[in-house]
Amino acid sequence: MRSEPLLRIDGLSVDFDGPPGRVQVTHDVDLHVGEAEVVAVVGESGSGKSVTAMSVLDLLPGNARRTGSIVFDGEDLLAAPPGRLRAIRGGSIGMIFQEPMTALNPVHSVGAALTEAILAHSTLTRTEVDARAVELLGLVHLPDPERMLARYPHQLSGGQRQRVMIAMAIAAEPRLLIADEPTTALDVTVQAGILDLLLELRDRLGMAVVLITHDMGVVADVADQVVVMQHGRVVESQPVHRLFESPGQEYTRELLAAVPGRTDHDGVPSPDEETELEPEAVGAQGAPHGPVLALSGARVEFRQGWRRPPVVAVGDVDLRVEHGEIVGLVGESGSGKSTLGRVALGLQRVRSGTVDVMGTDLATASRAELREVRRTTSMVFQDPGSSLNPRIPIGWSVTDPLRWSGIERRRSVLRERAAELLERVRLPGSWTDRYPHQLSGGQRQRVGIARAIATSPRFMVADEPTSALDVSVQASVLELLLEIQASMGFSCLFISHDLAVVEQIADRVVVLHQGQIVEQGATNEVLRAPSAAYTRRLVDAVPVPDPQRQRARRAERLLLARG
Amino acid sequence: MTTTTQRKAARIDPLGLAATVVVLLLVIAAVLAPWIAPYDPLSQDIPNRLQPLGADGHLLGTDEFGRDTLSRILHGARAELLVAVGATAIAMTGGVLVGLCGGYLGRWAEALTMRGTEVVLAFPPVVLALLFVTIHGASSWTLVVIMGILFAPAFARLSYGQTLSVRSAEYVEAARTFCAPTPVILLRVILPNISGPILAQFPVTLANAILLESGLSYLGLGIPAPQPSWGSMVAAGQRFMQSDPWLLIVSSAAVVVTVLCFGLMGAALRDLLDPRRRHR
Amino acid sequence: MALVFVVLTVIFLAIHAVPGDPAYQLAGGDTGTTTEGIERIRRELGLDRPLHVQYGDYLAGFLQGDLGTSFVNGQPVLGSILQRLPATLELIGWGGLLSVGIGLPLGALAARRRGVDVLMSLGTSLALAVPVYVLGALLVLVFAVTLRVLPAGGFAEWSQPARHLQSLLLPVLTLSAAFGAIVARMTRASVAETLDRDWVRTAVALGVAPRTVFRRHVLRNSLMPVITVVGLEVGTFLGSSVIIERVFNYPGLSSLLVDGVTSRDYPVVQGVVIVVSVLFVLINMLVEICYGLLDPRVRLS
Amino acid sequence: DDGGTSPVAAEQSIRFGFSSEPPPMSTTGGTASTVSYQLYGLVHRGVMMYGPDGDVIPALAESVQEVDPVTYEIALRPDLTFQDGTPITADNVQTALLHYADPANSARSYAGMQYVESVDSDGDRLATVHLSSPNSSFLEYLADPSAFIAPAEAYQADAEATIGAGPFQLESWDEGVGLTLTKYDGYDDAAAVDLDQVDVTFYPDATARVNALLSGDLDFIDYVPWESYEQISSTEGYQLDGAVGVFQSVLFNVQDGPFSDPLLRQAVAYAVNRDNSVEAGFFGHGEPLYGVPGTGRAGENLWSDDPDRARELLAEAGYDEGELTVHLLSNSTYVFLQDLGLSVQSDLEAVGFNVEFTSPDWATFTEEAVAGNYDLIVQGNIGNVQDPAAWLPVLVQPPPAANTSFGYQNDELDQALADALAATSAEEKDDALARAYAIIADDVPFASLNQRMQSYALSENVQGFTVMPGFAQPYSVNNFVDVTMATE
Ligand SMILES: Nc1ncnc2c1ncn2[C@@H]1O[C@H](COP(=O)(O)OP(=O)(O)OP(=O)(O)O)[C@@H](O)[C@H]1O
Ligand SMILES: Nc1ncnc2c1ncn2[C@@H]1O[C@H](COP(=O)(O)OP(=O)(O)OP(=O)(O)O)[C@@H](O)[C@H]1O
Ligand SMILES: [Mg+2]
Ligand SMILES: [Mg+2]
Repeated sequence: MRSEPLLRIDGLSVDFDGPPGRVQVTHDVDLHVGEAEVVAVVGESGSGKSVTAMSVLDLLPGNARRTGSIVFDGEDLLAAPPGRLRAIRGGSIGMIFQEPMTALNPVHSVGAALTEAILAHSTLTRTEVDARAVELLGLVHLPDPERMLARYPHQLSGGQRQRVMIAMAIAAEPRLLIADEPTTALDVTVQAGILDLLLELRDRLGMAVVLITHDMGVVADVADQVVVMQHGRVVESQPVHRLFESPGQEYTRELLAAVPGRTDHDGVPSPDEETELEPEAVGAQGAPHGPVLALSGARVEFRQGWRRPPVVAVGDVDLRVEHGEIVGLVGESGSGKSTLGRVALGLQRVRSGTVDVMGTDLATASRAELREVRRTTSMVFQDPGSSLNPRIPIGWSVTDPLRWSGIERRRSVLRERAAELLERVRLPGSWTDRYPHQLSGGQRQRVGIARAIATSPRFMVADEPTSALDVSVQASVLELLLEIQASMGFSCLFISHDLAVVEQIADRVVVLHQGQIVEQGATNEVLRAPSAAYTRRLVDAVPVPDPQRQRARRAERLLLARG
Repeated sequence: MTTTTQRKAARIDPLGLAATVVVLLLVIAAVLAPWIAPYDPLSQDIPNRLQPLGADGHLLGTDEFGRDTLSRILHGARAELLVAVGATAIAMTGGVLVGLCGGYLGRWAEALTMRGTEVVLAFPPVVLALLFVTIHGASSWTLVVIMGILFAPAFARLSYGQTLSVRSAEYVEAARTFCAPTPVILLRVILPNISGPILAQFPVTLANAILLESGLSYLGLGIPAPQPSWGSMVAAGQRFMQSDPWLLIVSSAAVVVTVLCFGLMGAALRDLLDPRRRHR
Repeated sequence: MALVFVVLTVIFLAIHAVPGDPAYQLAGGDTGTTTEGIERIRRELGLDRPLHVQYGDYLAGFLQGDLGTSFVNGQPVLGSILQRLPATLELIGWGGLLSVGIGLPLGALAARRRGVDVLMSLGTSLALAVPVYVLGALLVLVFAVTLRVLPAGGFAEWSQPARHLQSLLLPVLTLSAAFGAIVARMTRASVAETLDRDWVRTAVALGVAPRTVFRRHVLRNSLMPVITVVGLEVGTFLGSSVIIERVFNYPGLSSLLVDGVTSRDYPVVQGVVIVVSVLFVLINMLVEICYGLLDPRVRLS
Repeated sequence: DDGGTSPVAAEQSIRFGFSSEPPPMSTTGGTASTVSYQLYGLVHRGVMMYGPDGDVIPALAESVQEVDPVTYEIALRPDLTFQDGTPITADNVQTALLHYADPANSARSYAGMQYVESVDSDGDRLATVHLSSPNSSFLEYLADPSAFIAPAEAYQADAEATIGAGPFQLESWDEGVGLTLTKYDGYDDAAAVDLDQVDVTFYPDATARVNALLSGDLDFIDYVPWESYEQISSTEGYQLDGAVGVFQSVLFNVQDGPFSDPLLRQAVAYAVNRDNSVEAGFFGHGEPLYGVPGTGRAGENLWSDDPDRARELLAEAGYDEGELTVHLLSNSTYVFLQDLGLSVQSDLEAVGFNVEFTSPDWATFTEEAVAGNYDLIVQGNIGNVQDPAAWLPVLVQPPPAANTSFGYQNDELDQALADALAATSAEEKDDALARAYAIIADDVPFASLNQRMQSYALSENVQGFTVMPGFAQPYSVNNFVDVTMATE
């Protein structure tokens, strides 16, 4: 019945020529994508999703080798001449990379980047290009597009960068869009908007989408066909309904089971599946009292050159994190979450207000005092790629904090610790010699987590620590955090856009909107009975990992939006 | 981590390896010069001056005083390694440290380093060298010091500029978050990430140092006269470039090979430091 | 400008500390020179006064734009400098342009092609290690003495455009050899580092033409160290192209400077060094502006 | 008719490469390098001048009469004018000579002019010079190109002497580049001068100068570097024209240190290998010199190359081999001097001296040399007149200079030379000189090494140029009045 698919990957294997010799990372991957079809690729972190996606357009590093066949629209891409390949890249096939932070050239403004993307496959005039750029930014729900055009990547939040990336990929209205985790840095409301956009493009242009994601809710929401990967192989490939109803593989079942809050009611998990640990009880374990973090009237502004008014990223925020408490920080992309997290560790100066961390005011602290505080704090950065030193093996990266804070200096012990830490985040202990660029996105993120827990901190800021993790790994990481909390009584400011994760781990939730706290309170209360309008919208936008129900909800929402 | 070094060795660029071997040979030759040189580098034989290659017993010919060129090249290697390589190494170490501090610490450190280097740079090098040497008298050590001072600013500027663009990188911030002491951030975190251009500057500076030494020797302000140095041999050879080119060719070749090998070594080292390039 | 004062003071002290009495040099320095004569010259030059008085005098003059008069030919130093400056600037300007014009593409190519890389290493080592006086002499020998197609040296005024360009050709070529080699090497190193950044991959994925990718995403991001080096070298060459000037009998600043040192013509040395340092400051400002233009992170921090 | 109008002679112009930029022309100050002589020779004229063969002939003077050994009557030629058109009178001669004779002016020609006691002028063409003591070389001193006669303004403090009475006048001077001279039609002998213009370019670098000549940029250069002799003489269309004149010798610190002992000075005079020194310094283009140059058999063979004798002398002076360390101060600005120094160092070490060698730049060198901070130096010298009795005293008497042995003073020698200068008969003079040479041989105020060839190089288009011999060689450019450019 189905005609020849638009993209047809058969028996694709990829191997890398590394120091230990050639290592094969994917094995005989088959992937077929029909016209106007949305194929979701899910699977374990490190199972070869990104590698497969990048092999289509030959974007792997020079030491990679592809065997098998990749046919796009009847054309063999493995054998395509460079000129032809260039026309297809960005023109017929758009690509969204997993890590938007490093994918943008730091010296080009958003406007320049978009202009380049637009002009790569069209011959518009200057004004047309500008108009198109503004239009694209609007499509990906970036506020104030005209002003965004003049910004540089380092002036954008994670989610904003990701949306710029998406805008670039769809600039030429490709026939196939390969989107590698396109919404990891987006809050659910924006995510919903982006998914709407993709579906709209599909309907309007017949665009096919390969959507790599670990969010089963998203899969349920938009996918027609689902491909499950594990250990570099495709283990299952099914239409979405069938997959959710009767997963054929043990791994798929595990995957679905691990989805937090997969319940029968709505997006927010029910209380009975909540964590079994009682954080408050732990927090009381005779540890020092008083808040670990107390922000009062904290304000952060970014200068924008000489004439334009500064951007107020965080406006006069009061926030407390009590000892032994995990506070979830949620909010729209660009609302100032990361900035707030950086403020909490003294990485970002406040314009006004005080930042009290365990009794030290970071705003006025000396270098030595700051270091003293940092001995017991740590951070998981939002972007795992750029926060790891590219020149040193990950084994060093994870144990460096131990050395630097003087906890452990013996090499042999550190080596052991490195392996141990990697294993705790479900990475092979033998990978200590690997370098960041040899890892998958999720693997890098886990290295970041391993590093953050290495020193057994008393206070941690975790900025989207699980955004790139598949649900099963995510579950174990969350468990790990809770375990640490239980045993050591640590406190955490947990930034996430994934409400289910927040629900699962946080004692309290703070909702940030445009740099202001709009609501805060116990997790249950806020997420179940949101009082602020924004929170309500947020909660409503969470996709449920059930294709039928999610589609019904989507239809309802779109109807509402139109009607 | 145990096998890392073996792997590195296995993947090192063969040219880089060859260059390293040559440099090692050079060092050995310099150290052993008194024993392996066929003649006394100072003994004159004016009737047999400016002999071509291979002329009776002089493998590389003789110079304008009939001194054996091979012996002078070998002995000159000592001066060159001490003065040129030494000064370049000093300049690199000092300059990079200054540049790192200036770029990373900002404010007063920045002002201090940048203004400091400006003062040195604002003087034409020849004049600075001339003044310094005339005041202090010519000797190898004077040269090492003056060239160290002269060449350090280039490294400082370079690493300063590079540090500026790296210092706000997230991995640097991460290091700060994890309590890395400032020296560690500078040397272990930032330095490896800016090493490329610095290593590229090394052979360039080395060549400049040899040439400056040559120029100064020519002006009599270099390594004191009868002592052999490649720079002064090149300068001398140039005078007889047309009638008797061998002295020039041989001494220039020594300089070229040295610069080339240090350059290749630097390139290999740079690739070693950059895992991405190593893994292909 | 504080820099200029530091430079002025240092050079003033240094040149006065250097052995070699200017009066003696002026008097001829050999038989027939009388002690009276030397005393008279010293008095005329004002060298008999205490050092701080001389310094104060010089400073006062400097503040009024007076760099003094040459001991040797009695001409105002500023005039001599201004007369030679255009030639120097032109030499360095063209030399810089040519070096960047050759070095940048060469280095860029070498970063991508192994074969070119090895050749470039060899070629630039040669260019760096062969002193300018050898290269210059060779060029003169070939083009002026043997082929007789170019003048062996000198500097023709702009009023004779053809001759002017001819007279510039060889010196500029010679200057560019070493300078271009430096640019090439730096470009190579810097580009190699930028080549495998993720944003390059992004541009490739967008189907941007390889040349554009290279220009906009690789080269531009690699330019910072290259510009640093160009700025440094131009600054250096301002005062030290003396050998080129000698070989091609090119009337530039450096020979003025070195002659000044040789004959202990204090005002000339001081004047040239000060002018060079002012120029250096200007170049430096340009370089810093370039940093900002190139990298918004530097500009906005 | 036969078209009796001869074709207008083509512009005769010569392009001359100077080995450096001369200092501004001036009547004061002593810097009179070769290039200054050249410029003065072209622009200026004195009472006397060196003629084509190096003889002293009258220049502005029509005749000079030696009334008695201390009185000379100078009769100027009629109708002489300076290049600005003003007439030249005996007053000008008076002003000039008195100026040069004043030590405070530190004029280059002071060495000879110091004997001038007074000058009378008749305000027209006759000047009478009274000397303080007889001086047989006085006319030669008057021929020194720096003893030119210039308008009175040129003798004021700080004045330049750009207006002369010579065959060419200064048209323009482009600082650091070159200068242009054009024929002065009011020159006394203007009709005989063929050149209309002399274009001078300054070429401080010797190789560059030679290349400019060989590439056709220049017609004539001075001071050809010895390493280029072969290249030039083997290039068709070019030739060398030179003379052996300037002599090099080893000088001593006679006041302090080991060389206050004449035995050691003798040791040096015997230790040096003069043939080698000619090779090392001048590529063989020179002559070994074993005594006082320009003196024929009487004074030219005072020493010989005899290392054994040197060793003996060293021992006699009380030193074992390798026991005595001496400091040879050389300079790096003049490579040939440094090369000579190295050659001497090697020779001295061969006979048992230890020689410490330093070679700072010229300015430092001169200061050190004048201060006597050395044991040995190697220097070049030239007599400013031909008569040894007149030029030798400069080298062996104070005041200290960078080209005399530090602290050397020998009353006997001075007496012998004074006797020679004042001698009234040739025999008497020869006797006195022979006495002086004998003293020099034993006392060694300087140990001669060699005389160097000093050459001009010219294209074959330049015709009629001759080099003056011996010590007159630097004045050869006077002969430009006879030069004609061949037109192809
Ligand atoms: N250096 C900067 N200059 C100017 N504006 C900045 C800068 N850094 C951040 N911003 C702006 O500040 C706001 C808050 O950024 P922040 O990174 O804290 O957002 P976020 O809540 O973490 O968003 P996301 O979920 O997308 O990561 C954003 O609008 C961003 O554009
Ligand atoms: N350059 C490389 N060299 C060697 N191995 C690599 C390289 N890039 C990726 N790998 C390995 O290939 C495997 C697949 O990586 P890939 O990025 O496709 O994973 P992924 O499925 O996208 O995972 P994630 O969900 O974490 O992003 C991983 O185990 C990774 O370590
Ligand atoms: Mg991935
Ligand atoms: Mg963020």
